[in-house]
Amino acid sequence: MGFSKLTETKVLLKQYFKDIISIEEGGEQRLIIDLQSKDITSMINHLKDFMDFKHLSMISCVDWPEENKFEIVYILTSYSKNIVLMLKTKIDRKNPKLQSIMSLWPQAVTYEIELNEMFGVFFEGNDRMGEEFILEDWDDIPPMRRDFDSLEYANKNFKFRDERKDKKIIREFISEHYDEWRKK
Amino acid sequence: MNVLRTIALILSLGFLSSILFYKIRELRNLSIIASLSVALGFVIKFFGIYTGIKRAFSYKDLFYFKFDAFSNFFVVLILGVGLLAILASWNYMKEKKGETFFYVFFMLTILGMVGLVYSRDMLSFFIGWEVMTMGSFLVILQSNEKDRFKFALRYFIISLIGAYSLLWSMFIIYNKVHSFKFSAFNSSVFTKGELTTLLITISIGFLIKAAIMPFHTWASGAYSRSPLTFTAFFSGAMSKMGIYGLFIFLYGSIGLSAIYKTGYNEFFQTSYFQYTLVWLGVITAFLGTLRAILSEDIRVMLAYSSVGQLGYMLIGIGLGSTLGLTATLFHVVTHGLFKTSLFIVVAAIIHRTGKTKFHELGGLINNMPIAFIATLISIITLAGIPPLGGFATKWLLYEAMIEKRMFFATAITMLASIGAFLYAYRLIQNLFLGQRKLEHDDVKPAPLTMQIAMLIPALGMVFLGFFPNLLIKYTNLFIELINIDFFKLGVKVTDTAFTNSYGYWNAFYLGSAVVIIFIVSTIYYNLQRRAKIYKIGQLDIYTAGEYVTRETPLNYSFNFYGFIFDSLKPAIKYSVTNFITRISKEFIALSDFVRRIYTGNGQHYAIFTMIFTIITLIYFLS
Amino acid sequence: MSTDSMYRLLVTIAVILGSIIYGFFINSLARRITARVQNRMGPPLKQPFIDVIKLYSKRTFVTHGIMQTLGPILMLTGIISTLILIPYGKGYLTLYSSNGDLITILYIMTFGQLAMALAVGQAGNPYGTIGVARGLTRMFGYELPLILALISLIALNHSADVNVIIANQHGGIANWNAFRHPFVGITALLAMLGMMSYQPFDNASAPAEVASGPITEFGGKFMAIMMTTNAMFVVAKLALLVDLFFGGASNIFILALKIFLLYLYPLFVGLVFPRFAMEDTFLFFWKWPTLIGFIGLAIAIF
Amino acid sequence: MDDLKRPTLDSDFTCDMAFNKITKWAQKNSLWLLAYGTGCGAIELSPTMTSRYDWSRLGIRGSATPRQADLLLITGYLSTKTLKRVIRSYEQMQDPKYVIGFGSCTINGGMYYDSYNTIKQLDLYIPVDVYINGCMPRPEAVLSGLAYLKDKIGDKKADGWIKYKQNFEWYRENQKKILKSFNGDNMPDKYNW
Repeated sequence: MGFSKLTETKVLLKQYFKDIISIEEGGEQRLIIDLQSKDITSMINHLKDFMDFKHLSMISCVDWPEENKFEIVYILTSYSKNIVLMLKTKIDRKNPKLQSIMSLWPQAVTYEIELNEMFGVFFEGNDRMGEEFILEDWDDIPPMRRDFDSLEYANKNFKFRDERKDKKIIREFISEHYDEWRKK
Repeated sequence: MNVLRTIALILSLGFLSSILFYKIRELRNLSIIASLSVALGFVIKFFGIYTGIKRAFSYKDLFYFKFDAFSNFFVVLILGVGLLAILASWNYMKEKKGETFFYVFFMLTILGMVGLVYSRDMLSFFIGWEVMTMGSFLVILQSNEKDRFKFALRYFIISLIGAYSLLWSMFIIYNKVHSFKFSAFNSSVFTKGELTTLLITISIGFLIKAAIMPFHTWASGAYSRSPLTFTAFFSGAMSKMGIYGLFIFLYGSIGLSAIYKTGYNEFFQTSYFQYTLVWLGVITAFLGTLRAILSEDIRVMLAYSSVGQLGYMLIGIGLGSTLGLTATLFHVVTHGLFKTSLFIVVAAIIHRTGKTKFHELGGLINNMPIAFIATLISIITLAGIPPLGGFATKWLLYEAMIEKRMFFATAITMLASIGAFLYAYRLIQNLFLGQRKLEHDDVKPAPLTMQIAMLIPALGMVFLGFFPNLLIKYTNLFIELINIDFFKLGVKVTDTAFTNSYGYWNAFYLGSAVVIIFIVSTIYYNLQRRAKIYKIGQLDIYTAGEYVTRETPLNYSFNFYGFIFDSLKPAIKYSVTNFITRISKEFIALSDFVRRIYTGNGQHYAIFTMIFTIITLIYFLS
Repeated sequence: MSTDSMYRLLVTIAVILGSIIYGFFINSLARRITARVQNRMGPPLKQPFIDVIKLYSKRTFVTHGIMQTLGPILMLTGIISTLILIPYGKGYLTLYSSNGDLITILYIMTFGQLAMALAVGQAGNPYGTIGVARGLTRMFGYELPLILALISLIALNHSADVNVIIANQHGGIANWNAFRHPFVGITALLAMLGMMSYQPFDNASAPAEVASGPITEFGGKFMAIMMTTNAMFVVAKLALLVDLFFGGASNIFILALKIFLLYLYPLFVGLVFPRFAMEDTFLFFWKWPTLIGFIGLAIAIF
Repeated sequence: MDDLKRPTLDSDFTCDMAFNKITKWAQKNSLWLLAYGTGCGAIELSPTMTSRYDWSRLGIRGSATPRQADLLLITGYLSTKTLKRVIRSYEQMQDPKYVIGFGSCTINGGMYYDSYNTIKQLDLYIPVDVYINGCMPRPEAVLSGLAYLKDKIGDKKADGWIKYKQNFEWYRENQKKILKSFNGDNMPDKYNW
């Protein structure tokens, strides 16, 4: 018995990409790789063409306002190796720009315009960038950023129904009387 | 001066003026229209007169013309449709390339056709026939289509084959009978084989002109690439010349008894030759309809529709009974009316928008209301829906076929007419209804002359729907005239009702009932007082809540009957056109191979000459 | 106006009204039967009447143009014209069937459908147009076996007169065309499945697939008239089939019973089979029903 | 939060509501509802219409297009994007028409009270005749809501459609506050209110 496929992939990737920040196992059949943003396109290219990661599961984003960074996460899957790969890279929060991988997977377009809408990350080379996807007529900062206050926005834009005239808080009223109702 | 000479003179004057004033539009058109309408008036005035030597014209026993009601029937059609087509061309051809010579050749075609219809001998018939073919070929070349040469040439070559076939049979007849006159034909001097050959060659000549399958390959190209107002005439009047020729040769000259001599089937009470004609007609009607359903180009669809409709007429000819021939003559009129109207409508649309495909058009009802009404009436007639004129043809034809016990053929013909409903709907839906294209917002209505030209046939169709008996009265007259009286069975026309041994139908009562019911329904419909009807815009349609704009394409018009296409895909790839295209390709390849003999080297030619000489010597010496 | 034509007119009006009521009645009965098959209660029997009254009492009617407004009227005209050409019994109940034979009836039936198609076209909804294209394709499919069956009948009876065909079936169930000529009967019954546009072949209106097909843009009064005409059309088609294949009827009650029993057949077929795809629908009719129809016609001729 | 002035009816509303007995009865007993699942509540409709609860016995039926529908069900939360489509569908329905707000989300935002794209009060944007509360309401609750609506129609109190017609500007103003694209002139053709 030689190395497991997971270890093998890990070693191969380490050999190929010297600039990898970290590579670790994130559970069963799962690798988490940290990269610099400049490497991300060539890494994905290599993974798809030579290492059989044919499936793009999703592209996601995490906001780190403390570090002033966005963390973009690409999740790739290889069916032959049975490995899920998470590629993470951090980009500047002030000027979030990244290369689009639309040429590799056409379905990446949807993820990218969604990230653009929800976080304001700009993907270069995506020809549908800036299109309205879920939010129509949005005029505030992208809503998934952590400095966006949803409640405040809702208070500003939506009118809430007035509270009950008898000022009764229904939830407390129910919990007070719950047991006595059950006995009935 | 007799009537024929006068008509000839009037039409020749029109032709001459089209040459003389070929640069001056108003003068030329007015003189042509004047000459055509005077000739038409003249024919109508003397319509009923068909006896008396004064009306005939002959020259040294070679050329013989006769002015009778049967010819007049077709001449009225030719001159009427020609007049409408020229009226429509006034605006349609205006400032188009080829406008000047268009009228010259058009008049030449009309002249040839009138000549052949009045002729009662084969020689003048053939001359008229060739003048017609030549004229129409030259007219096709006046259009603005890029690929007109290819299709015009195809039309010309196939017509030539038909003409030779016709000429050959005429000379065979002359050889035996020693006269070109139709009435001089005597079947007793022919053997059975000779008669069969004669019938086949004659019908090939005419079937090619009528574009019956499998001789239809020229039709879609020639119809769609001509200037479209001429196509109205081409399809509305000229294609009927094949039917006229069959009529006059088979029943006017050769005679039914001679046809029966070539082989008679007791069960179907008809000859094998006529039986074949009926089935050719049925196949043409069905396949022509199918091709029309599947076409994406308006002109091609109408061309295939014409092919299919000519099939119905051939069925009537093939049946050879009074009822069948009546059906054919009736369909000659109705098809002349609705096809003229439809082609002029399409000409107007193409003139105004420049688009020829279904999916490039739509929603023109508000721009061209008159064209819409004309199309609506035409397609109701085309589909044969009562109470308009088209149903009379269908009824007569089916009863005629059932009377002859051709039930399978009847079933397929009926299916073909249901198919006509399919493409007819597409004509009105994809051109006039639905969403209007953005660039067609300010399309102007059809030019006035075209509106007149498309409305007159529409009125005719409505009239025929309520009073088909008036036309039947005349057609019965002609059929008696050309000596077909062997059939006692036939349609009995009392005031407005049609009765034969199988069925009955009362056009006027039915039409009136429909009108009365319509009026009553309208009154009932508008009884509700409180309700208000709001007229809303084209964009306010159910789109599952989505907001659409004018740019959103919302017309379902491309590949409209894709289901049928998908279902019949394996069968559709076999077509006569493909077969002929393949043969022509093979022929080109063969010629290319033969061409290699001419290498350009003198010594090779010397060897060929020597080999040829030696073979000839051996042949003659041995 | 003579008393005779007066009576005929009155009977005609009664038949037209009766066909509306009876059409609605069997429609709601069918809905109830469907519900029982699915272990439900189903709507009350008066439900179609309530629906129509409600649709008439709507306050707004929207239209996209003249053809959409005229379409339902023309449709009503076409259906009534069809209705009056079909005999429903003897005497005055033959209505005006002496003004047209089977071929006339077959053609005038399409009048209403053309009117509907035009109205849908003017409404400009692509779903509606797709529905019409599907409906016409299905019609092109089922007409072949239907025509074969009808032509066989004409060949067998030497007449295209519906009254004569009814008269020839006189004398017991065994003389009914459907049983005396089984191939013809089977063809007609298979073609009828397409004609009734019930479940396996309901791809024209195709609920939830192309919105509601041709009627997508019609509401209020337009929809009410369409429901009414549909009810009348169902009765007309079934009465014609009963006349041609099931021995006609001596009185109106037997006719009603026969119509209802015949209506159950496409209903139960529809409950068993799911919807066909459009290509399958088209090819279905051109395969087996057509083959059986050709056999039936061959037997009829030779 | 400024105090809202709810729309009221003008005096001529009786003219619009003047149905006679038969039509009123018909409207009550024949409700075709627009099958447009706007939120999670749409899942509750399946049991309501199938054999267990079978709403067809009450004369209720689904209809595919708004042209034929009488009743619009807002099944649960309504995001601003969906609201735009709902308004269009509502305006395409023919008078008289009714709306049922379904679940607590349509009443006060429910569990989405702090969401940036879920509306908090449905009746600001389209008139609601009946609210059914619960998260989600069971089929029994739905049926009781429908029965309540029927009674309301019978008592000539289901007047939301007249309110919408008469206070159209007020509703449009509210809609424009959250649907910015309603402000421009890129609204499609006029509707049939």
